[in-house]
Formats: sequence, C-alpha cells, structure tokens
Amino acid sequence: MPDQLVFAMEVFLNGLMAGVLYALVALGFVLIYKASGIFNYAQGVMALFAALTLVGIMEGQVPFSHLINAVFGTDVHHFGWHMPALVSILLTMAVMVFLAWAVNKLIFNHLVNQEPIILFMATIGLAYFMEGFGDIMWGADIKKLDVGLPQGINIPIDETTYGWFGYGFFIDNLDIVATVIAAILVVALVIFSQYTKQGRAMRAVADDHQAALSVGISLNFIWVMVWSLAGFVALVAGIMWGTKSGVQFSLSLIALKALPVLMLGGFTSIPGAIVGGLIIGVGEKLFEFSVGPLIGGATENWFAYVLALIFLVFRPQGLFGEKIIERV
Amino acid sequence: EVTFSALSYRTGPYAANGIPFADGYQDYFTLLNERDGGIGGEKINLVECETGYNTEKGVECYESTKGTGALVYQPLSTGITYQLIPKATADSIPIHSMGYGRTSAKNGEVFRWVFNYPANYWDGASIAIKHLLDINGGDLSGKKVALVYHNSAYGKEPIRTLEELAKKHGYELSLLPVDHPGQEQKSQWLQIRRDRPDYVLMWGWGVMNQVAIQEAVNIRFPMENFIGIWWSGSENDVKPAGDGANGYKALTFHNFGTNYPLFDDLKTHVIDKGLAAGAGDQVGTVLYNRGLYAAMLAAEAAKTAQGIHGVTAITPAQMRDGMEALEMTEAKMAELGLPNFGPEFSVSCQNHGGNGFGAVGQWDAAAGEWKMITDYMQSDQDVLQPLIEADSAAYASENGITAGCN
Amino acid sequence: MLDASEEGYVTEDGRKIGGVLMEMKNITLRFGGVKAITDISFDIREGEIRAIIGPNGAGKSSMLNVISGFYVPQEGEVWYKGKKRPPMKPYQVAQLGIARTFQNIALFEGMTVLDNVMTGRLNYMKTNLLQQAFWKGSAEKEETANREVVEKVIDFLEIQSIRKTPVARLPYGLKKRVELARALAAEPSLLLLDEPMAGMNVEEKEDMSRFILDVNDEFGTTIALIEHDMGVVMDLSDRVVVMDYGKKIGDGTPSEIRSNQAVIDAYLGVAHD
Amino acid sequence: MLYREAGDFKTSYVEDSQTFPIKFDRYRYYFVLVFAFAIVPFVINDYWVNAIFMPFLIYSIAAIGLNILVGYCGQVSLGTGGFMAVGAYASYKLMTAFPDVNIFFHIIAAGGITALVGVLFGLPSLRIKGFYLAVATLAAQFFLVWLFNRVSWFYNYSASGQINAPERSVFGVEVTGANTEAWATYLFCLVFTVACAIIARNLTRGAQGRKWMAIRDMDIAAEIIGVDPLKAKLSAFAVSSFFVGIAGALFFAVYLGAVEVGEAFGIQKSFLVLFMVIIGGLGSIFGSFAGAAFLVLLPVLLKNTLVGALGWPTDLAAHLEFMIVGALIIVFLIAEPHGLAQLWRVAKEKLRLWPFPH
Amino acid sequence: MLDAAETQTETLLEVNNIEVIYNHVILVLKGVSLKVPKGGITALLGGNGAGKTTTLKAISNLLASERGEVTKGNIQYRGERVQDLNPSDLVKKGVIQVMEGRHCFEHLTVEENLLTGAYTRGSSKSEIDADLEMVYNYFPRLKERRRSQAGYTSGGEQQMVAIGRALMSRPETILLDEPSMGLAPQLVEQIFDIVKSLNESEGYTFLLAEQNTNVALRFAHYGYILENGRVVMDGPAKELRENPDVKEFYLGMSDEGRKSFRDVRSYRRRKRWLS
Ligand SMILES: Nc1ncnc2c1ncn2[C@@H]1O[C@H](COP(=O)(O)OP(=O)(O)OP(=O)(O)O)[C@@H](O)[C@H]1O
Ligand SMILES: Nc1ncnc2c1ncn2[C@@H]1O[C@H](COP(=O)(O)OP(=O)(O)OP(=O)(O)O)[C@@H](O)[C@H]1O
Ligand SMILES: CC(C)C[C@H](N)C(=O)O
Ligand SMILES: [Mg+2]
Ligand SMILES: [Mg+2]
Repeated sequence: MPDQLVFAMEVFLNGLMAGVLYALVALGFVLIYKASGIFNYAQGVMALFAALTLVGIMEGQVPFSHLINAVFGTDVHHFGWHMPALVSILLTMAVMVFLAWAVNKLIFNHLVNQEPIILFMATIGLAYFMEGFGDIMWGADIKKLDVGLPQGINIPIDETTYGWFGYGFFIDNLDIVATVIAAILVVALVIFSQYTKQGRAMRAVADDHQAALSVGISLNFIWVMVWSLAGFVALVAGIMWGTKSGVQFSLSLIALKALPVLMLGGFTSIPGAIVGGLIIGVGEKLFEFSVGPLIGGATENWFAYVLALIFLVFRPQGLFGEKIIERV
Repeated sequence: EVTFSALSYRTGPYAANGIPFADGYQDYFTLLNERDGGIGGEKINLVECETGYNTEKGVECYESTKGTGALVYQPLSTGITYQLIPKATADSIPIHSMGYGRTSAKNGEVFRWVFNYPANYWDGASIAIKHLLDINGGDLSGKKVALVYHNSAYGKEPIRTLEELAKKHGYELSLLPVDHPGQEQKSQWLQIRRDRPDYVLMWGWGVMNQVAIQEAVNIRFPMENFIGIWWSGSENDVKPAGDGANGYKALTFHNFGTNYPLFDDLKTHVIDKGLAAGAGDQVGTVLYNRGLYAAMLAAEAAKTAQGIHGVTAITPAQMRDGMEALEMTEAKMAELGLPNFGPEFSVSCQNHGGNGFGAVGQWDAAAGEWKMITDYMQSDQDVLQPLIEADSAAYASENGITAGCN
Repeated sequence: MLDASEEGYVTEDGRKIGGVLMEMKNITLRFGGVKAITDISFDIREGEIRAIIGPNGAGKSSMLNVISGFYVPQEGEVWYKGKKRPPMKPYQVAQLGIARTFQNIALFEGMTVLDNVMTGRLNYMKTNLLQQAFWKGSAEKEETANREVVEKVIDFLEIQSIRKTPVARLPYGLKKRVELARALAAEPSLLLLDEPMAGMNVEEKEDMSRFILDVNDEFGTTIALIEHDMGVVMDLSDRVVVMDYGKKIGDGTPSEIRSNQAVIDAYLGVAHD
Repeated sequence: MLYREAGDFKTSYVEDSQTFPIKFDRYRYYFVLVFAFAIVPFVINDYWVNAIFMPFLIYSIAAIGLNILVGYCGQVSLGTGGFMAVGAYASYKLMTAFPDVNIFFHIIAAGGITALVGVLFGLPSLRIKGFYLAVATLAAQFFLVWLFNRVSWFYNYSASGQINAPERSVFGVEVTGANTEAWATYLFCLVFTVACAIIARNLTRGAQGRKWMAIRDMDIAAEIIGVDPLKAKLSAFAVSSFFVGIAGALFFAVYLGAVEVGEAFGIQKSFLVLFMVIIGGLGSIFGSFAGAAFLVLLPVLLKNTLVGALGWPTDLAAHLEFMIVGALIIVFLIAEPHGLAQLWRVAKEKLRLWPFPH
Repeated sequence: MLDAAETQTETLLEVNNIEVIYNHVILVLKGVSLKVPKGGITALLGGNGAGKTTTLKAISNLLASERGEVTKGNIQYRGERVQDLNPSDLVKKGVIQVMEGRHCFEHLTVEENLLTGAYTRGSSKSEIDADLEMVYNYFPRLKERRRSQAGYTSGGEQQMVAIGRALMSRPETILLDEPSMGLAPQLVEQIFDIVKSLNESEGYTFLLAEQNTNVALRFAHYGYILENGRVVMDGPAKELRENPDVKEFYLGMSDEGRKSFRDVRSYRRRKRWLS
C-alpha cells in the first residue's frame, strides 16, 4: 500500500516538471527585461501568436481568410498543403524575426531612453494589438497542435517506480521533453549573455540606453536580436503549451503563471527563471497536495505568488536578480 | 418586423465555443427569413452584440440592444444572466438561459421573466447520476465520484444537488476545483490518479475542458467513466486529445449531427446562398446545433405568442406569454424538420424550466462525431423540486417579490 | 590660531564658533571587502564651516551618509549635541535638524521647484490625513505658513523665476541651487553639502559661495562641506578634514592643511597658491 | 493666443495653491460641474448611464485611487481587482447585515475596510520595489479572489457564490436593485466621484502629496530629508485602497447589481485599471479621468461605429477594436510618453504660445 | 601638436548655425556654429544651461533620445553631413562622446564597462586586451576596482570609467562633456594631461565642454563661449585667457589677481554679453 510519502514524491517530481514549463514562459520575459529594461506584457500574446502561426503554416491555413471572405465575398480557407513540422517551425521563426523587426521599428525605436513604466505601457499597447491581430489573421477557434512531441505517461518510469514502491509514478513525456529543451535553452542563453560581446552589449543597453548609444552600440540591432530571441522562446513555450491544451486564446494567459517565477528568480537572471520555476512548481503542487484539501483546493494560483512574496521579503531582487543599487 | 438579439462571444477566452453557438443561432433565423419570410410573416431582425463572455460588456450589450425591441435575450453566460435577471425583470423583457444561468429561475412564480427550459444544471447533475445508476444496476453505494469543476458560480451549481444525491444513493463525492482559465490541472489529475474515483464528472468551459480531457488521457483514466456537462461536450473539447479521448461522455439536451431535414433546407436557403454566419465552417457541430436549437425554441415561442395575442409584431411582454405557453411535442419538431432532435417538454407559469430531460452522448474518435447512447431521461424531481423551491423563496424574500402567477 | 577649547573659538574674521555640535568617534565602514572608512574621528563645532576633502573614492560621501544615518558603520559612535546618537533611521536623523544635499543631485524630478523646496518643510507640517483631505482650515493654514518660510528661502537663493518649473528641465547648476533651497527650508542646525559646486563655472561658484556664507552668517547654521575646488575650500572653511583611502590624513585650518606634506602628496598634488 | 494665463496674478499663497490657479481653467471646471449635476440627469437614459456614465464614473474613482498609489507614491500595484472585491463584498455584508443604515454609509465603510486590507497587503512594499512589488501585489489579487470564492460566509452561503445587491434607497430614491432610475444611479455615483476627486486633489497638493511624490521620485533621498517611508507608503496604500474599495462597492451595488468575484474582480480588472492610470497619466487626477474615459468609451465608440454604423460582423469589429486601441496607445505614447494628461499639458503650452511656434 | 596660431589645418567637424528644440517647444540652441580642426583641442565654455551639452549631443546624434531635434543648420564631419546617421555609425566613423554625469552601466563591472567601449571594433582579443592595459595604465585606480560593479564605485571612479570606455573605441575624435566634474584637483590635472598626451602622441581630436574654464583654457587651443544658446565669443585659447571679460566671469580674476571666494558677498556682476 503506497503511503503519503510516495505520493508526495510523485507530486514533487510533477511539480518540478510543471515548473520547467512555467520557466519556459518566464525566460522570454527575462530576455527582454535584461536587454532593455522592458517588462514585456505582450510575452504571453507572443507565445499565442507564435503557436497560431505555426499551426496555420502547418495546416496551410489562409491568413486573414475571415477578413478576406468578409470583404470580397470569397470563400477561401486553406491552401491545401501540409507542411512538415520542422519547416513550419523555421518559417514561424522567420515570422517572429519579422515581428521583432517591426516592433522595434514601429515602437521602441521611438521610445529610446524613456522610463521603464512607459516602455511597459508600450508593450500593453502591443499586447492589445497582437491579440486582435492574431485573431483576425488565424481565427479564434481551437487548433490542435502536433509537431510530433510524445505525450502521455512515461511507461518506463511508471514501471520502475511501481517496482520500487508498488505505485507507479506519473510523469508526462511532454514534460520530459520540455525539461530537456529548457535546459539546453538556459545553458545557451547564459553563455550568450554572460560571455559574448553581444550579450554584454545587451546588458549595457538595459542599464542606460543613452550611454549605450554613445559608445556605439546599435539599439536597433540589439533590440531586434533580443525580441527575436524572445520570439523564439515564445515559440518554444507556445509549442509546449499548445500541445498540452490546443492552441487558442487562453494560451496568452500562461504569462500569469510566469510572473511569480520571474519575481522569485529575479527579472534579470536566466538561471533564475529556471530555478524560480522549479521552486514555484514544486511549492504550489506540494501545497495543493498537503494543505489544499483542508482549505478547499484551487490554491495554486495564489500560493505561487505568496511563495514568491515570502522569498522577496528576504531578497528583494529575487534569488538571482541583480542587486538593486541604492546610493545617494 | 420582429427583433431578436444575440449576445454572442466570438472573441476572448471562450471564443472557440461562442462562435459555433452564435453561428447556429443566426443561421436558423436567416433560414426562417429566407425560406418562410420570417415568423408569421414578420421578417426577423437579428442584432448581434459581442460580449466576450464579459459581464460588463454584457450589460453594455443589453442596454444598447434593448432599445431595438429585442424579444428575448440569450446571454450564453451564467454571469451575464445573473446580471440581467433584475434588469430584464424591471424592463419586462424575457431571458432564456438555456441549460445554464440561475437554476431556481425554473420557478416562474418568482422569476416571471426568466426561462431556462429544457434543462438546467441541477437536472444535469441528476441525469449524470442517473446514468451512473443505470450502468451500475441501480446501485452506487460505496462508489467514488469526483467532480472537477470550473471554480466559479457556474461550476459550483451542481454541488448542492450532487451532495443531496450522494445522501440518497450512498456514493462518496469529492470536489476538485480548477481556477480560470484551467491551463494547469496537474494537481487535480494526480489526485484523481491516487484516489482512483470510479467516476469523474466535469463542469468545465473553454480551455479547461481540453486540458482535463488531455490529462485524463495522460493518466489513462477510463474515458467511459468520465462524464461532462453539456458545456463540456463539444468537438472542441475532445479533438485536441486525439484518439485518446475516444469514449468520453457528455450530457446533452438535443441531438447531434446534420442528419435532419432541416439541414437540407439550411443548405439550400442559407449556406449555398453564401448567407451562413461567421466562417460557415461550424455547421453540424454540437454547439452549432445547440445555437440552432435555441433559435428554434425562440421562434416557436414567438409563433405561440403571435397565436395567443393575434398580432404578428409582438412585444417582449407578449413574447413572454408565448414562452410561458410553449409546448414542444415530437410532432411539432418533426414538422420543423428536426424529428427526435430534442426532448418533449412544456412550459407553464409554475415551471419555466421544462421537464428536465437530458441524454448522454459519447465521443467516437474514429468517426470524429458524437453519438447519443441513451434516451432522454428525466432528472430526479423529488430531490430537485424542494431545492428549487427553497432557493427561489430565498430570492423572493430578499428582493421583496411576492410569488404567484399574475 | 585655533583655540579648541570646549566653549569654542573666534575665527580670523571675527566669527564666534561654539562648542562641539557633532562628533564622529572611530568610525569604520565596510562594504563587503571594500573598506570605505577606517577608524576616523573628527568633530564639527557649532557655527563653523567644516570642509571634508580627499581624493576620489576616499570615503567622503560615505562619511556624510554615516552622519545622515543612511550607512550604518560597523564600528564607531556618532555624538550629537553632547549625546551619543542611538541607531537611527535616516528620517529620524533629519528630524534632529540635519539637512543635506547630494553629490549626484537627488531632487524629486517629477515635482516643481516649489514643491521640492516645500518637501524641506515636511517635518514642520503636522496636520493629519483627514485634515488634509478637507483642506480648508488647518491644512490650508499650515500650508500657507510654511509657504511663507519657503518663499523666503526662494528669495534668498534667487530662484523666484523658476518656482513653478518642473526640476527635470533645469540645468545642472540651478538644480544644485534648488537642492540647497530644499535643505535650507528645513532650517537645519547642521547642513551637509556634498560637492555643491561641482560642474559650475567660477561665476556660479561665487554665487554659491555667497549663499553658503550668508546661511552660515545669518542663520548661524553649521555647515559640513565636501568640495574638490581647493580655492573654495581654502577660502570658505574654518577647519578641514582630509581623507585618503578611508583614512584620515589631516585635520586643521586651511593654512595648516595647505602645508601638510601628507595632504600634498595624496591630494593637492602641487601646493596651491 | 487661444489659451491665456498672462495677466492672471495672485496676491496670496492661498490663491496660488488652489486647484485651478488659472481663471480660464477654473471656469471650465465650474462649467463641467454644473453640466454634470444640473443638466445631464435630465437628459440621460438607461443606455447612457449603464453603458457609459456608470462605468466611467466608477472606473474613474478606481483610477484615482490607483493613481495615488502608482502615480503619486510610485508603488506599482496589480491588486486593484482584489481590493475592489473587498469593497464589493464588504458593502454586500454591510448591506445585508444592517439593512436600515443608509447605503451611503455602507459604501464609505466598505472603503474603510478596504483601506485596512490595503495597508496589510502594502506591508511588503517596505522591502520590495518596482516591478517586483507589482508582481507581489498579485498575491493579494489572487488570494483575495480565492478567499471570497471559497468562504461562503462572504456570500451569505448562496448556492452559486454570487452576491446580489438588495434594493436600497437614498432619500427615498432607489439606487440599487432592479427598479432604479437612470438619473438616480448616475447622481449617486457622480457624488462619490466628485468627492473622491476633490479629496484626492486635496491630499496630493499638500504635505501628504509631497511625501508620496518624494518617495516616488527618489525614495532614499526622501528618507534622508525626513520622510518616514513606512508611513508614507502605508498611507498611500490606505488612501488608494479606500478609493478602490468605494469603486468596488459602487461597481457591485449600483452598477452591476450582481457579481461573481472571479469574473468581475479578476486579474483583468487589475490590469485594466492600471492601464487607465498609465494611459491617462501617472500622477494626475485629470489623467485618471482621461484614462478611464479612454478605456471605457473608446471600445464602445469603436463598436458603435464599426458594428452600428458600418455594419461589420461583430467579431471582426471586436478584433479590430483591440488592434485600434492597442495602436492608439502606442501612437499616443510616441507622441507623448507621459500619458494623456501630459499630452493635454503640452497642447496647452502650445496654445499659450499660439500662433508663435516658440 | 597644434599651435594656437596655426589655423589653417583641415577642419574635421563643422557645425553650421544649428538650432535645437526640445519637446517641440523649448528652443535651446539659437544658431550655434563652430569648427573643430583636426588634431586640435577645442573647448566649449559657458555657464549652466548655456547649451554645451546640447551642442555635443546634437553632434553625436543623441538628441532624438531626449525628444530634442536639430531644426535648422547642419553638422558635417569630414565634409560629410552626419546629422542623419545613427549614433553607432558615428562611432564607427570615429566620433565618440563621453557623456556628462558619467553614465556608467551600473550593473556591469568596471572591466565590462570598458569592454563595451570596444563594441564597434572588429579587433582581435589581444588588441583589445592591450588597450585595456593602456586604460589601466592611465587609471590605476580602475585596475584595483575592475571586478566591482560600476554602480558601487565613487563619483570620480565612474568618471574614469566613462573616459576609459571612450578610449577603448580607439576614436579619432572625442567629445568630452565636463570631464573634470567631481574630480579631485590632481586628477583633473591628470585627466587633462592624458587628453593632452593623447592629442599629441596619438593625434586624437578633442571637443570638450567645460565649466572649469581655467583648466580648459590652459589645455585647449581654441575656445568658444556659449551663452543662452548662442556663441558669444570665440578665439584662440591664449587670447581668450587674456580677455578681461573672460577673466572676470570665467576665471574669477579681477585686476588684482584671483579674488577670494569670501569676498564675493558684496559683489554683483556688472554686465553680460547678452541678456
Ligand atoms: N554602497 C556601497 N557599496 C559598495 N561600495 C561602496 C558603496 N558606497 C561607497 N562604496 C565605495 O566606497 C569608497 C568610498 O566612496 P565615496 O563615495 O564615499 O567616495 P568619495 O570620497 O565621496 O569620492 P568622490 O570624490 O569620487 O565622490 C569607494 O571606493 C566606493 O566604491
Ligand atoms: N531633455 C530636455 N528637455 C527640455 N529641456 C532641456 C533638456 N535638456 C536640456 N534642456 C534645456 O536646455 C538648456 C541647455 O542645456 P544644456 O544641458 O545643453 O546646458 P549645459 O551648457 O550643458 O549646462 P551645464 O553646464 O549645466 O551642463 C537648459 O536650459 C536646459 O534646461
Ligand atoms: C455556455 C455557458 C453558458 C456555460 C458557461 N460556463 C456558464 O454557465 O456560464
Ligand atoms: Mg563623493
Ligand atoms: Mg552640460
């Protein structure tokens, strides 16, 4: 008879996995914040947009078909092709790079040297815009996303643990894939930002736009690069979450799951996103498992934030965030 | 000319479900206009208003369309329904919350302007249990039933009924709330995996449905033991989970598919003429059929009202009389081209909720369609009636309403 | 001719300097590995202008921060008005009558000059939230009374014309002056100035010097001054402390300092005229 | 010179520190007040009140409240939805527990209760700053919503967890419940809005406002010149929450009449009010109104033109609406980063110089 | 090395009658013209708010980011119009600005700050390391603090970082905005000595805005005096130094030599060039 401890272990492992998925979203935020001091409210919508575009390309959907049909009275929906997943991902990435370019050209180029709150506000505008734009472009129905990632219970783990405890652990294959991808991403990004010239320039821009300009760092280049990277991360997050729940509007709300992760890990730290994600994932799952039933459940949302809050009280810049420099 | 309003949502988190319903609702009226020249000779004017499933926008929509003389409101959201109940009552405009909204509105003596036929959430809960009784030879004692629900007014609706029924039938009920939007349900499903309930019921909406079904597939919960309310039983909910969702069950109060004479008319008069609502790609889906059904009931009530009052351009108040006198018989439905599409029921002043008939459908992943697997069955009136009495009485006293017909 | 008796002394130009107002005893301040201040002691007398000089990074600003209560030294004591000062929050220090300006101008950029200077009076404004919510009556009266004081300071520093300008738009020199105004509005007994004349040309330095001398003269305010312009320091101050790498390397009258070899080596470079 | 202020001299400090020191502005303000109180109520109908004026007035209160916290004190909060919920549930409990007390007092008391809750959740602000604080206040948001959803005492054990506003009247005129008159609810909200705006203005023009702004602009310097950060921040949380609580109470009792906490006071509400404040202009009472107007009126306006006048399908219109609102936000920002209020100020400055360019 | 008398050399940078407006309404520069000869040290003098910083920012194209714009006139570098370039292209052309108020990257270490200066260079790591050594040679204090975050260094140290960072780009022309601000006297001398030696041995061209007229005129070859957004006087440094008005207003000298700051109390200025 399996006991509570074994259950707790299973919950713990699943918490870790959930945390990785949160971290994937959080990474996008961190990248942009690190490179420009912008808190990108639109990150969630970007993930949605990336996933929508990916499905659209794979399924050969005609973009703006609804609009076209409404205006011209035509009846077009599909190109009638089926694009292989990998090609579609590459094409989607191209779209995201274009988006990054456009965002920089049309918005942030005009907002150099403004305070963070104003840049934040611009991303609000962007989020509104893209929410409408994505829907017009690809339609608001639910789309199934299948790029061939495995999904469902991992049998070997189930069987092994059954052998050990008489109770098989449930670990989702998709989560395992996500963990691997997240690990690779984090390592790559850390190396990039900490040890390369562009990475250094990126951090310099975040500190002081004007000074960065004055030493000849091209804000345009850095920002397009970073928004493209963030677009890429959004695409990865979109694929993971889209595979889980279908691609639809609610995908943009996953951003909310990333916020406590961000603040726990620190807005500026790439490893922080991953560690924060793990702590939040494990914390909320264990809390729901142990205390949840006593107080009526559905505690995860607030508990994640409270947990992060508790950490912050001790470390106001998050676990790995850059220390807030306070001098007079 | 008679005006109907459609408070629809084609945007926002529930757009994917709002669209087919709105399309069905609209197409039916278009059909009447095209084929019959409207209702009783009066052309139908349908004003659509986008709510995004948002209560404030719902209010704005209501206020902006009520001036058009709309005969009846179908808000398609429990939240908006609650908002509109006092307003519509004050304005003397009927509301039809079909299969959602405030359950005790069934008591027409208190809720004079609100109708929720043919079935409500408590009916749904009872029918689900009835189905479980049926497949268990009438005995549920010692069985474990878990309810996975949207953590909102809507999701909480069935709890009281399920608790009452648990007392009566001796099953053990556990509750698993899921917060909006419901993208992350690991905890709930791990718990189900540990507790191994015999059956899982679900009151979900939007992405919560897809994730729940996917998670159920992932933990290999037997799908035939997983039953959703009628709002958790559309193609949208099962398709993302692929073949694994095969066998998933959901309640319904109307039939599936396009195999009815009416759909032929629809094709010739609406679709082929390019008049279909939206993208025109939803015809025959579960929620489309539900929208169609709702429009049909509205049209029938309007016809009844025209009959009662002897005028064709009826007012909302007259519409109410029509709804209160509505009688849906098999003969009538066959005549409309929808034989055996929905349950028979009749409405009266005391009973605004119909007779509480519903059925169980099951998803056939291979065929990619929903199939009815039971006949229409009635909910447990002995249990529900007292609950409805109590709840409506409370509302009446809180708001100083004297119950009664007239 | 420094007569460091308890009661004070008289300066060359005949001003009376009182007893010890503030005394720093063996202050040591570390930031992680960096030792910003090492075992420094000195005092500030009532009515004097006390300069603190030293090379960049010597720990001068840190010393002011210790006085303000913003940095808490690891070792040492701060004595004020004859009593040992217990550990305090900066705002409590301010309430003791210690006001200051900052090296990197710390004005409230979102406010007008007038509002900035008015913040200097906050410690004198006592009406509660409710009274302020209704404004008419006590809150309005208090506002007017304090506004009069502030207007005097504004007149004194000759910044009338920019009263309603948001400070963000002001050029550097004027900002410095507004900062001084804010500090003066608090009618402090001890005024700490951190490089008040950096980034000014001679003419502006002359103006600033005039203000500092007048404050000292007319209100008898004690002033501690950090400055890199030796002309200014030597001309204005009564006594000078010299710091280098966190250590005190000299303390005395300007003329003593000018001829102190350690100071010349570490700081002055060449003996100044 | 369309806009004049030259020749407008002040002879006392009281005159100089009034809300509208410039005559032209002052008259315009009186005109707006007279219009709002004496003319609008006679011409208004249900649609205008329920779809436009009430949300506008109520959101204005919430925006003023949040602006005090974010715009004046610099403490970014995303807990507005939760605090509005506190106001709503407090007023509901008070209305049902003390049916004989005038609703006017219930609403003020609801504000008071919210202020207390606000102070409690404001405590972390002493350590946590900037966006970190914003995210930390989300803890309040989610926890409060969960609490009101969970504990049935708050909704008097009703089956669905909804709360419904019982009928209440002021001077014999009903202001809540089903049978209200448009003008009555309008005036009731208007009184609160005007009062809140005046109080906010009083608080922000005096010593308290300066403390807040000092903390906002540079908290360390503020502390060194004598502002107690604890008191300043917590008082901002208290005052802000007080207003937000009133807004929540009105939102529930007068405007919607029935609410469900997760739907009406969810995280979206927090964002919405924050957007209003930022778009309108941080640190400006006028900006709060402008922001509320922008986000309440613009969508309605767009919808009415796109669907009503141009006959577009509702969904296309709705999507386009999002795009237009988003694009407008960005366009305004690029034109003037400090919000609508600043845009207005710059416009005034130009008018003052008009027709000369500089 | 350029002699003050030598005025025939090539003009590197030329500003022609520019007008700058901030925020569409605030007119700050009202027609400023100046020439910077190759290999020279040119000083831009003037009181607070005269427009020195604005002029420098106009040249290095940093105005846009402050919502300012050049509305009239033009700016040429090597005879080529550079107004429309973005700042990083200008850096690539060899013009770099050291901004007023230091503007270090707070969260980067001192060394990382210096390395960002080499951003536009395609040079090899060893070259860059060599330059880094050079900067550390000029400012030994920075070497000690190379691993600390710039945000935690003292005011003077930050100034050194800012100058060192500019040197790392191996520029041709350096625009220096108030390099002496907040620096200890011997460091001021030292920095100007460095400027001088860079100018003489490496041939760097300097345009520097300074309040410290005294030092500036000692090291510069030519000076412009700005007041209220206009050039009110210009000339070889030597001549300016001798000009009685300059002496009085900018050097604080009266006929009897330097006057004490104590004596300024009763003193009121007598005239301005413009008012
Ligand atoms: N908060 C802090 N954290 C870490 N180091 C600090 C901090 N504050 C000051 N320091 C270090 O302490 C030393 C003294 O700094 P301080 O600012 O007091 O110098 P200063 O004498 O005012 O120099 P300057 O004339 O350049 O302003 C410097 O090396 C500085 O880097
Ligand atoms: N971003 C800005 N917006 C509006 N006005 C500005 C801005 N920057 C500078 N100004 C104004 O332009 C004028 C010139 O400023 P500038 O900074 O060029 O002077 P400066 O000669 O460098 O003075 P200082 O010696 O004080 O640095 C000042 O009156 C200033 O108020
Ligand atoms: C279609 C909807 C009415 C279902 C929804 N979840 C509700 O009851 O609010
Ligand atoms: Mg210093
Ligand atoms: Mg300058």
